[in-house]
Amino acid sequence: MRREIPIAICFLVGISFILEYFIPHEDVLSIFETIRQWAIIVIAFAYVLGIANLVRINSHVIQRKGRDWPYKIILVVSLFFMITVGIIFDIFGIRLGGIGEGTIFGWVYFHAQYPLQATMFSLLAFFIASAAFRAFRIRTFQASLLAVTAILVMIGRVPVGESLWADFPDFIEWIMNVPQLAGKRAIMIGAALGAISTALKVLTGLERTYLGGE
Amino acid sequence: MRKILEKLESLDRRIIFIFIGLSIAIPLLFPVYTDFSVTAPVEGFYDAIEELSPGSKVLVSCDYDPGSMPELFPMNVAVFHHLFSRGHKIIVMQLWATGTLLAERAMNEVLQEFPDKRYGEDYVNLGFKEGREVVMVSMGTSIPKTFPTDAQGTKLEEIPLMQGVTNFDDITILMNISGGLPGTKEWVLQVQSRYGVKLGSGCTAVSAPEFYPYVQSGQLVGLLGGMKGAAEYEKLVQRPGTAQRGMDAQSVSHIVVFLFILIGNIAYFSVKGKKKRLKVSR
Amino acid sequence: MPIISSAELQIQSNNEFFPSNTNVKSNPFFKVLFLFLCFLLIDSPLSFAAEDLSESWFNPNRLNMLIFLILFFAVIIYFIQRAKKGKSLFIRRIAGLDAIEEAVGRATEMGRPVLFVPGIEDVNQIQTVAAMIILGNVAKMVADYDTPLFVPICRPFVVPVAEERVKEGYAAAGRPDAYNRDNVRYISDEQFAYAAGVQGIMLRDRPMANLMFGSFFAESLMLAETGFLTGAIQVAGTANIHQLPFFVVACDYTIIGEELFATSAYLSKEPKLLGSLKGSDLAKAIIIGILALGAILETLGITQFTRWFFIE
Amino acid sequence: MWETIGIWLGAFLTLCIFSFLYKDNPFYKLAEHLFVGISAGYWATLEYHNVFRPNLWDPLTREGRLLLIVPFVFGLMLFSRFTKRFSWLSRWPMALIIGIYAGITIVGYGSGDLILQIRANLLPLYTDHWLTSLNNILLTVGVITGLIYFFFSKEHKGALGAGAKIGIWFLMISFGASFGYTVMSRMSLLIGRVYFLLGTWLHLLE
Repeated sequence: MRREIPIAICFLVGISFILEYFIPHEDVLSIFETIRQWAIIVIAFAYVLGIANLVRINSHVIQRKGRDWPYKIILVVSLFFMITVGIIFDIFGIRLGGIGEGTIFGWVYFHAQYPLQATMFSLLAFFIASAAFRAFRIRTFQASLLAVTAILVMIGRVPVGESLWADFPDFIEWIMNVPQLAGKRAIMIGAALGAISTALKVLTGLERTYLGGE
Repeated sequence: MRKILEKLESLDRRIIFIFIGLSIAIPLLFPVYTDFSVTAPVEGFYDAIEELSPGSKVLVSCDYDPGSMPELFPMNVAVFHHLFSRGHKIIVMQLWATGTLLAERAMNEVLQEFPDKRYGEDYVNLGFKEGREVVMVSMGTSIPKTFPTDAQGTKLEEIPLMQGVTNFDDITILMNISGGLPGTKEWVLQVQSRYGVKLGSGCTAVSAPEFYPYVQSGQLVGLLGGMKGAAEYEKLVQRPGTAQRGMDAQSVSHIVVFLFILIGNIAYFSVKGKKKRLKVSR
Repeated sequence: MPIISSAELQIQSNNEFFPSNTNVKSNPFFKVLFLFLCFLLIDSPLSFAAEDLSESWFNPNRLNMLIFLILFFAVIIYFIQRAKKGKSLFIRRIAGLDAIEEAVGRATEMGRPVLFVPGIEDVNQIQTVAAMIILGNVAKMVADYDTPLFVPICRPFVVPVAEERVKEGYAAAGRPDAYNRDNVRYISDEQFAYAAGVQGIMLRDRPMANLMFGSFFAESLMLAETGFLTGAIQVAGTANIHQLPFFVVACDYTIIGEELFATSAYLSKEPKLLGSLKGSDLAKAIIIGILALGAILETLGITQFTRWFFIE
Repeated sequence: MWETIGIWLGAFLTLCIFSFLYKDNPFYKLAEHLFVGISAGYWATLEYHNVFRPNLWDPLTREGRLLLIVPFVFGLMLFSRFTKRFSWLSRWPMALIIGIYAGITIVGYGSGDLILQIRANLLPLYTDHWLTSLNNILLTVGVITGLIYFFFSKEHKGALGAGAKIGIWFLMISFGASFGYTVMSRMSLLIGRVYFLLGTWLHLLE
C-alpha cells in the first residue's frame, strides 16, 4: 500500500495531463482544470517544505554548535525577519509591512538581497577570465573548432567587432543560425527523447527513486 | 622571452582578476559610445510589437531575478516603454518569486514617462504564481482561475483590463523576459507549441544560443540575447538605457578575454610544448 | 521464408534491431522504417480548420503527436521488457571509458591519488545516479593498486550512496580491506564553498586523475581550471550542455550529454537504463530517416510529407 | 536618508562578496548566509501573498469552495517527512507533483522539441539562392550527423564513424558559440556591479 498508492497517483495524474492534450471536450477540460488548480497549491507547499527543511537543518547545526554555527544564526534570523515584515506586519496592519516597493520588505530586497545575489553571480566574470587565461588550451582539432567559434562570437557580437569589419554581425548571425543551430538542434532532439523516456518510466512506476527508501 | 612566458604560465589569478575589473571599470568611466547595428532576431522582436494594432493586450512574463538583472532589466524597461508608446495594454506576471520587485520597479520607471497610464485600465500586475509549467498550462484554460487576484489582492473580475480575458486566445502576444528555468524554453514547449500563441523572448546571453533553433522554426517571433540584444532593442525604441551604456565595457572585456586565451596558449605551447596526452581520442 | 534464419538470429542476438549485416532488404529494422515512412507519405489528415472542438472527444489535429507517443512508448517498454528477460542489448563501448581507464592507470603508475567529483545535484537526479555507477567502476579499477580515491560530495544524501558504491567496487576487485571511509567526504551544500573545498583537495593532495561526472553548473570551470593547473589528467562528463565548453577546453577528454547515460547503461546493464537508451536510439534512427527523406521530398517540391509535422 | 543608508549597505555587501576573489573569509561567509536567509524568507513570503491567500485560503474560507481541502491536506501531508513514523505519507503529494511534471514533460517535449523541430529541419536542399541552399544542406547534414554521434547501438565504424566525426564538429562549433555568449553574460553581470559601485555609490559616472 505504501508504494502502490503513490505509484497509482503518479500514473493517473500524469496520464490525465497527457490525455488533456488530446481531448478538447469542455467537460473533460474542466476536470483537468480542477486538478491543475490543486497542483499549484501542492507545489507551493513543496517549496515551503524546502524552506522549513532549511530552517531545520540550520537549527540542528546551531544547537550542536556545528561548523560555522554563528553564520547559521544569521541565516535563520534573516529568514524570519523577512517573513515577519512581509507577512506578520501585513496581517496586523503595521506600517511599512507587506511586500512591494516602499515597504521594509522592499527596502531589504533592493539594498541587501539584490546586491548580494547580483554580486555573487558577477564573480563568474572573474572566474571565466581566469579560466580563459590559464586553462583554455587548444590541444586538438575539435578544441580549435570550439576556440575559433568562441573567439569569433566574442569579438563579432560586440560593437568593436563591427567597427573592425562592417559585416561581422551578419557573419556571426550566420554562425548562430546555421552550424551552431544544427549542433544545438541535434542535442535538443536527443535530450527530448531522453526526457520523454525518463518521464514515461516515472509514470509507469519503472523508475521510483522519488519514493525514497522504505 | 622564455622566462616571461614561464612566469605568465604561473601567474597569480588575482592579477588576472584586477585586469578584468579594470577592463570594465575604465570604459564605464570614459565611454566612447561605439556605434552598432541591429541584428535580425532583435528586429523580429521589435517588429512583432510594431505590427500589433493599438490597444492590443500583451502578456509580459518577467521571469528573472537579480542574478541576471544587468542583462534583463534594461530589456524589461524597454519592452514596457515600447508597448506603452504604441498604445498597448500590458498584463504583467512572474514565475520567479525573487524577481517580483524588479518587474514592479521597471514598471514604475516607465510610468514616469507615461504619467497618464492608469492601473487596471492600461496595465495590471498579476504577480507571482508558484507552479512553473503547471501555471503556464493552466492559463491556457483559465487565466482568472490561475490568478484569482492581481498582486495587490484585487479580484480579476473587478479589473477593467481583465474583462474578457479568459485564456491565451485573448492575448495578442506574449513577451517573456527569461533568466533561466522556468523561462522561454518552458513557454515554448508548454504554451507556444500547444496554444499557438505568438511568443517573443528576451533572455540571458547564456541561454540565447539554445533558443536560436526556436527562432528558425518560427516558434519565437524574435529574440533579445543578453546585454547586446538589450542594447540593440534600446536603440530601436530610442530609449537609451544601461545596456547601451555598458557596450564599451562589453567590447573591452571581450577583447581582454580574447587576449588572455591567445597569450595563455602561446605561453603554454612555447614553454611545455605538447605535454602528456591521452591516447584515447574520439 | 522467415526474415532472418534462426542461425543468424543467434549470431545477431547481441545486436538486434541494428544487425551488423548490411543486407538492407532482410533487415527487420529497415523494413519497419520503410513501412513507417511510406505511411507518412499518405496525405496528412491534419486540417487546422478553425472549428469548435469543445464538444468533441479527440482533437484530430494532434493525431501526429498521438502516433508518435504510442510508437515511442511501445518501443521503450518493449526494450525494457527484453532487457529484463535477460536478452542482451548491444551498446557500443563509449570511448570515454577508455579515457577514464587510462587516466586511472596513469595515476596508479605514479602512485598518485584519483579524485572523483560527482556533480552538485542530489542523489535522486538522474545525472548523479549515472555518476554513482561510474564511481563504482572507478573504485574497482583503483582497488588493486592501493591508490587513494577521493570523493568530495556536495549533498549530504549522496554520501551514503557513494560510500556504498566505492565499497562494492573494492569488494568486487577482491580488496574490501583497501576501502577507506574518510576518503568519501561531505564538503558543503553551498556551490562555491564546495568548489573551493574541491580546489583545496586538488592543490593539497595533487591527484593525478580528476574525474568529474554528473550535474555541474558554474563551478565547472573553477574545478577544471584548478585541475588543469595541477597538471592532472582530467576526464569529465555532464549532460548540462551549457557547462560542456569549459570541460572541453580544460579537460583531456569529455563525455558529452547523453553519452553520460550511455556510459552508465553500458556499465550497469540495468534493464530500465538499457531499455530506454535502445528505445531512444531506435527513435533517433527513425528521425534520421525522416530528416533525410523529408529533405529529398522537399527538394523535389513534394510537401505533403512535411505537413505531418505541423502542430496546432 | 534610508535610501542613502541602503546604498551604503548594498556597497558593503557587494564588497563582502568580492572579497572572495582574494580568498574565502568571514565577510564572504556572512554575506553568503545572509543571502540564503533573506531569499528563503522572501520566497516564503511571496508564497503566502501570491498563492496561499488568493488560491487557497480566501476561496476556501470566504467562498466556501470546500473541495480545496483536498490539496490543502495533500500539502500538509508533505510535512510528514519530518516524522519517522508517518514519512511515507509524504509520498502521496510527492507522487502527485512528480506525475504532473512527467505528464507535462512528455507533451511539451514531444510537440515543441521533437515534432516542430523536425519540421523546421525538413528543408529543400536546392533553392534559387545559393546561400539558402548551402545553409539548408549544412542544417540537414549537421542535425543528422549530430544525431549519429549520439547513436549507441552500433560501433562508430565506416560510414557511421565518418558521420559521427562530422557530427562532433557541429557540436564543437555549437559549444564555441555557447562559450562566447557565456563570456558576454558573465561580463554583463560584472558591468552591472561596477556600474552600481562607481555610479550609484560613488557618483563617478555621469
